[in-house]
Amino acid sequence: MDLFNLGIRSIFIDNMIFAYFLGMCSFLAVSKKVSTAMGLGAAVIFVLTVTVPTNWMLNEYVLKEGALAWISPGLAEIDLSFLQFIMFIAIIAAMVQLVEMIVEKFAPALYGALGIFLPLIAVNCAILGGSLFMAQRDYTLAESAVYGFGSGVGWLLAIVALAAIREKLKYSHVPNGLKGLGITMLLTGLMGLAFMSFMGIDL
Amino acid sequence: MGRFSKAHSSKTDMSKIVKLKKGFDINMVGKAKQELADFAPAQTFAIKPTDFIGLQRPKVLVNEGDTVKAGTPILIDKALDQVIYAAPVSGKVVEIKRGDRRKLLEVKILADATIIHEQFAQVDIASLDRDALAAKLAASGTWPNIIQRPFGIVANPADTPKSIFISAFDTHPLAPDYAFALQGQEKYLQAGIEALAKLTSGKVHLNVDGSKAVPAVFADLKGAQVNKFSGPHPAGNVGVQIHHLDPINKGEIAWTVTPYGVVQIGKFVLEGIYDASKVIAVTGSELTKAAYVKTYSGASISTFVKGNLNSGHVRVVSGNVLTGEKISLEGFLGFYHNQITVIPEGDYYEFMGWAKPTTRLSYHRALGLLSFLTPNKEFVLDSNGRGEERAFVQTGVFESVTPMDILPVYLLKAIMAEDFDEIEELGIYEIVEEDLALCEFVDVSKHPVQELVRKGIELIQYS
Amino acid sequence: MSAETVEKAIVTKSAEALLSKRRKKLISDPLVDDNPVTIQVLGICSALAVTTQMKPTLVMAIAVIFVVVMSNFVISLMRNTVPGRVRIIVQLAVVATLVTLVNEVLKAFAYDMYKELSVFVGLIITNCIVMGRLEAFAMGNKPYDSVLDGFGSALGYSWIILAVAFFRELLGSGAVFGVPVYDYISSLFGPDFTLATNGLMVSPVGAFMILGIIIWVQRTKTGYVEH
Amino acid sequence: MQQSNTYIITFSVILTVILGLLLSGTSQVLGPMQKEAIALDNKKQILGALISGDEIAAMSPKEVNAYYESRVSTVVVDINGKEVTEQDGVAVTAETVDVAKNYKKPKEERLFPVYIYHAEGNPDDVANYVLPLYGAGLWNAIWGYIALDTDMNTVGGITLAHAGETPGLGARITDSEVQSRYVGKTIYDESGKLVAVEMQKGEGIDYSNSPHKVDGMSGATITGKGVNNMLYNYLNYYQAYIESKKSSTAVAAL
Amino acid sequence: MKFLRDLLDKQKPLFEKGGKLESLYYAFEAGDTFMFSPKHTTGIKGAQVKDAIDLKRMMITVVIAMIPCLLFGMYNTGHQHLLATGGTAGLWENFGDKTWIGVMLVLPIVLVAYTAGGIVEAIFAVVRKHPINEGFLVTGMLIPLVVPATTPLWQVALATVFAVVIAKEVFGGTGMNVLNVAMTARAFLYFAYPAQISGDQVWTYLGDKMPVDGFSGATALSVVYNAGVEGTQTAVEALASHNTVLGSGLFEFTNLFIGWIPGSIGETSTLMALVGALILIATGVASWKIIFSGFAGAYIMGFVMNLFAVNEYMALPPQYHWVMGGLAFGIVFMATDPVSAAQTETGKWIYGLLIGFLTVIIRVTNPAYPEGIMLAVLFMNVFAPLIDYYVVKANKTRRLQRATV
Repeated sequence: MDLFNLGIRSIFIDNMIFAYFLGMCSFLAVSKKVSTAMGLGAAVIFVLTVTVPTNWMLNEYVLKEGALAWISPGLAEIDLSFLQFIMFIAIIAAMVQLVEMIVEKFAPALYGALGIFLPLIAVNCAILGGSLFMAQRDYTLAESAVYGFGSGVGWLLAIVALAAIREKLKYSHVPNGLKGLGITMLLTGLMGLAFMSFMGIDL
Repeated sequence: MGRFSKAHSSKTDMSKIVKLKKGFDINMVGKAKQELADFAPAQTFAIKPTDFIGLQRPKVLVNEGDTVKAGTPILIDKALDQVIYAAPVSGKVVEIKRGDRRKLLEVKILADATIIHEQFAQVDIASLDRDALAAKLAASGTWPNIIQRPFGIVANPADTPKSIFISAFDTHPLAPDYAFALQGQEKYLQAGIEALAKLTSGKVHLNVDGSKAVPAVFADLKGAQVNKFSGPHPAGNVGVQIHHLDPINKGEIAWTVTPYGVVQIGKFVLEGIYDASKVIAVTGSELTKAAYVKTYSGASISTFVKGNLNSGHVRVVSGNVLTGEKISLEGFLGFYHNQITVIPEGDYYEFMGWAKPTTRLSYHRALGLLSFLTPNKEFVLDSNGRGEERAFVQTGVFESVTPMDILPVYLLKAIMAEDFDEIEELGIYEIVEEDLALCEFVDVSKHPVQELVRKGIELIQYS
Repeated sequence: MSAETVEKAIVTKSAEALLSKRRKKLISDPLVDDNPVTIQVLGICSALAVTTQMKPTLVMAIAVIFVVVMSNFVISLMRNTVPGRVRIIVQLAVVATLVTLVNEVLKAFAYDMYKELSVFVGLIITNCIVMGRLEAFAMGNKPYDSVLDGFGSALGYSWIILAVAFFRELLGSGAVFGVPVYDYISSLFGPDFTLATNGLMVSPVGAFMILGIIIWVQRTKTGYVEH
Repeated sequence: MQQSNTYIITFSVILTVILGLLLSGTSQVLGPMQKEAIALDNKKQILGALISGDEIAAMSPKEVNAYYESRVSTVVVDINGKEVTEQDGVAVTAETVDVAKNYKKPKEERLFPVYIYHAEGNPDDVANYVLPLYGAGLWNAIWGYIALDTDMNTVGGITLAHAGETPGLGARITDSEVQSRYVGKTIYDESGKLVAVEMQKGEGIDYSNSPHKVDGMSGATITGKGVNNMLYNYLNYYQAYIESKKSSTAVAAL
Repeated sequence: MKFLRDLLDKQKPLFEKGGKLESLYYAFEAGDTFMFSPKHTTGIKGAQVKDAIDLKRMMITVVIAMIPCLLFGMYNTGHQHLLATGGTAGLWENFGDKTWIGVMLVLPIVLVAYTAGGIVEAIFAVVRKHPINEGFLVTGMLIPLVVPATTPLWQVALATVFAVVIAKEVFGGTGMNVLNVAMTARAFLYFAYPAQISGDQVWTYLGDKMPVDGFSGATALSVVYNAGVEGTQTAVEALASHNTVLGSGLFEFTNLFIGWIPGSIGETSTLMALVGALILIATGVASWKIIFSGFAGAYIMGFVMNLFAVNEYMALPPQYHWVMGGLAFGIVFMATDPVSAAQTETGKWIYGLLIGFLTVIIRVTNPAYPEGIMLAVLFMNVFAPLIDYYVVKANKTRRLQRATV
């Protein structure tokens, strides 16, 4: 139940976009069509689900204070947490590369759909943010997997809904100064307002 | 919307029975009595290039003062020059009227007292191959009766359509009753159908009103698949019928002809003449006498209307009130129109007109709209715009008057945004203006729906 | 990231003034006309999360300025030796190192701020402005110009988030830099009067709204229209 | 030539070494300062239950440390009130106990730090016992410290903090005015049963005559409940310790 | 009438192109078309006759459908006031007083909402040169009905301005917006000034009078929620035994249904909302599919909750969800807003159903928001375009598949 709760929480309440503003750059840039938004969203789910647990292991067995104790008790004093940022981002970059290669090799159709998005993802704040939050909140391995997946789903929901709205907005009459980024910002705010309904839900 | 709207179609290959539920009959005062009126015959006739949608580069082949016979070529489209547009009557070319930038508007002919026809050889359908038959028809003056779907433009004789569709009834407001207007034309209809059957690789569909017995004139026709359609307007629209019989997909071509056109083609086949005579309905609430009259395509309507009015301030419409065109009292009947409708002009203010209870006709039942209480009443409708144009607000209404698996509002919005892919995917190939004419009528936000449809068609056609 | 093409390397004359007109433009352009946040749509990720109050926002802004300027400088120095294939990784490594430095310093000397900014300092790594400037400018220009360019962009970013923070703190908490402005104003109108703070401004929604409105105003003024 | 694999590898190695050295160097230099900063932060929070926030804010880090050193002594107990000095072979001090992390464990395994506030330089002249609190508010975690007078019954002060309560509603638990409502309340009823102090529903009612009730926060009933639960739970966890102190003070009084 | 028409005609040139007040044309136009339906006629081609309806009439229909709620709300405001302060016991006692109190409290809110929103509308119409939107007729009435009678007027004004600008005008006006404008206004108040729109103190107007002893202003929703948390009695018992000082049965089913309970001005009465629904459905202005599926969704989810029934709230008989809080009002008037709802027919079923589901889920599981309908509607507004997207896509796919067969 706790894991389930965490999943719900990461999708709706701690939504990457609406609560933490993470992954906004691609959220804004790739939300013009539902189909492409879907592609990027799927890629984000995928990468988050892979990288958060990976980084959890890295953090747990290498970086944390005393994490190296499993090699030899003499290393228990070592605290490598200052390497957290650089290692996390390295893992993410490597994972994205790996995922790209694997997908290209084994699922060319998927690669055709996701391929262009994968490089974008390495610098998507939501990915790094997922790992950093995981570390800060002391999740367990299972929790971090659920959290990674959940926040990916939340991100996908947000971008797909926005894309559908933006497709609808083609027929609207937005003031010049607001076209593009401005109206999307306000829209995101309004969507955030709607997402606030889930704050506090506890099953 | 359910799959293929609410239509139930029986699956026999021979003929189909389709019952439509969606739609709306506009019940108006001024139905034509089933009799031929003795109006003075029309004197002048006009060919209006603007009647032929898709006519791109018209070229006039005659000069003012020339004498012509019925069937003499008057103009051609330089983009499709094997099709000729012929004089409906014999007489003298009195005026070639041009508008801005020398745009050709009308070629007027003062008719002889007795009409002389250009005599062509009779057509032996059996001995001709398809292309030869098409070429003969194209040169006869009857060809423009054949309309190509998609786009609703004059067909190209070089194409072979997958099917040809004939709607044998008209559900538009005050539309002529074909059973009366075409009586006695059976053999021409039969010949026309035979000719058309030769032109298509598929079938000729003859779609009759399923709510009544098949009129004598259509009852014994052979060579066509007879399908029955019933339901409110637009059940008689050939576009709706195509949608339920054999819908048009991207890259496919179908043709449509009205029974009037079939008769003309049949006459050409049997007698070798272009006979543009037809029985039209003269209708509308503002006429003292609403009846049928025999005349020719492009007739000046003044002799039918002047002296026949019971009020002064009227709008004369060539065609019906949903898809027709406003013309003046001296105007001419459109090539494809088989009726004229005279209604009151609606250029008046009305105090609190948006809130006052009214018995005016409305498809809706919003507050103060009382017409739903008297569903069988015949209404007098005028040409008032009934409010200002607004953004789309109401939803679901267009769908409820469009018996097709099409989402009109989405299609129209796509056209407004000029989104080509969307326009195509949402089914622009299946419709022409008349298919969404009811949407324009019922629209709360008063959009120029038919204009938009044409814009969308042109976007795709010329892209 | 917006599709930004690599700007051409600018050939500088040896005798160019330390702050020539061109160099001044490097700094001033990103402030308004070519603002990275409101015009180029970059760097919004970390721009908003910390803007409930001005103090952390200011720290964040300084951190971003530091990271952008230093990374531009370092990458520009290395621009001719960086192997093209691992370019991005190298940039990321440099940026991550700089961000870690900032983080460690904060943790040591301003622990309150460190707690307040939590993971958002780390997220400067993926702030599109940083990578954007490296790719677009530092890889092709001399160190001094790169520093100016980075400074300009970071400044453009800073004033936007400070403006957002100003409104959010003022309207949401009734204060500016922690100084309770609302209380003071309320006291001017007698004891029964209190200016109510707007809770929406403290929530993320407020940030989107304020930024949206700032963009509206700014673009209406500059006449920039996005297609 | 730049693109040759050897070059790339050499380049990467050199870069990694440089950056690594830089980072570990910084970490070496700053590490102790960071530890100090964390400890200082902790101390400030504990003191928050005893003296006003403004006062603490006015103190320099050195002064805080000095004040804390001279006025606060600590002890760590378990659920039975027994003092704990080491766990799993690691020495335990109150400062190293992470209340939030302990919150995740079953209560039998938790460690409970106690901060004893005493007269300057005299650990035996106790003024207050400060106990940490941790629990869930409406949205997220809430925590704080409660100071008990030596009678182990009267609340000497409370400090509360939250991670994300609704601003203007639940977030008001950090208001010094709200916190001051607790001062002087008692946690045991006449029969000696632990009842803690309960924040009531609704606001604006005078509870000065009810020793276990404080006025609520309008519109923040659930945060209030969270505080109540947190308070009751933690006082309950410490009950063994409290009882022991109570009896000892009683003995001392005799 | 003739005089008025002449007057308008005389002024018209001033506002038309080249006139002195050209910039105010749309303000003039709004007044002109409000007084008189314009005389323009149909075009040369296309439909020569038009349906008698226009957007103004459609909107005014919605406004009229809300009138029962408004009138009931006014009386109920006064009724609750007297009830709470011990001024009355019977329903129809002190009829005049109650009406007067209600009118004096509610009317200013209505006026402020219309004025504030109207000014914004006019400014945008003039600056952006588009006609003034009739949609505001509805929004201006909806906003007062979804706030408590004790809401400060400045908050009503601010929320209206916020909603009209940010939720509507920036998109280009009525017909272009994404979220329901009135719901946005309420959500704004809810999150910006929670103290005035949540808690137990705001639903009943007390004025400067003291409430009777033992009075609690709690709404049915919070009573049931507490019953769920405490678990000492069933939710229905808790409702029945609540606030007996005001006479027993305040929260009994019939009373909840009719609406003699504390709550937002127009939301308390399920009965009046149903009367409105009847008007809207009969006139075809609102989609019966949304209304039906909305209520059905709430019932189904309430029933599902019954099956799990971990606490007393979950065990609440589902029909109670219909009569508590603003569910009925929200489904009838907010969810059916054609612009922000799903616009395809299939989409409407899904949309309504999900609103019902979400409302009950939020009510039962979310302690922060006793009332779920507002957020459910907003949330589904956000996802309505996505639902439509897939319905439209299915339509396109049918067409594409047909082509290949």
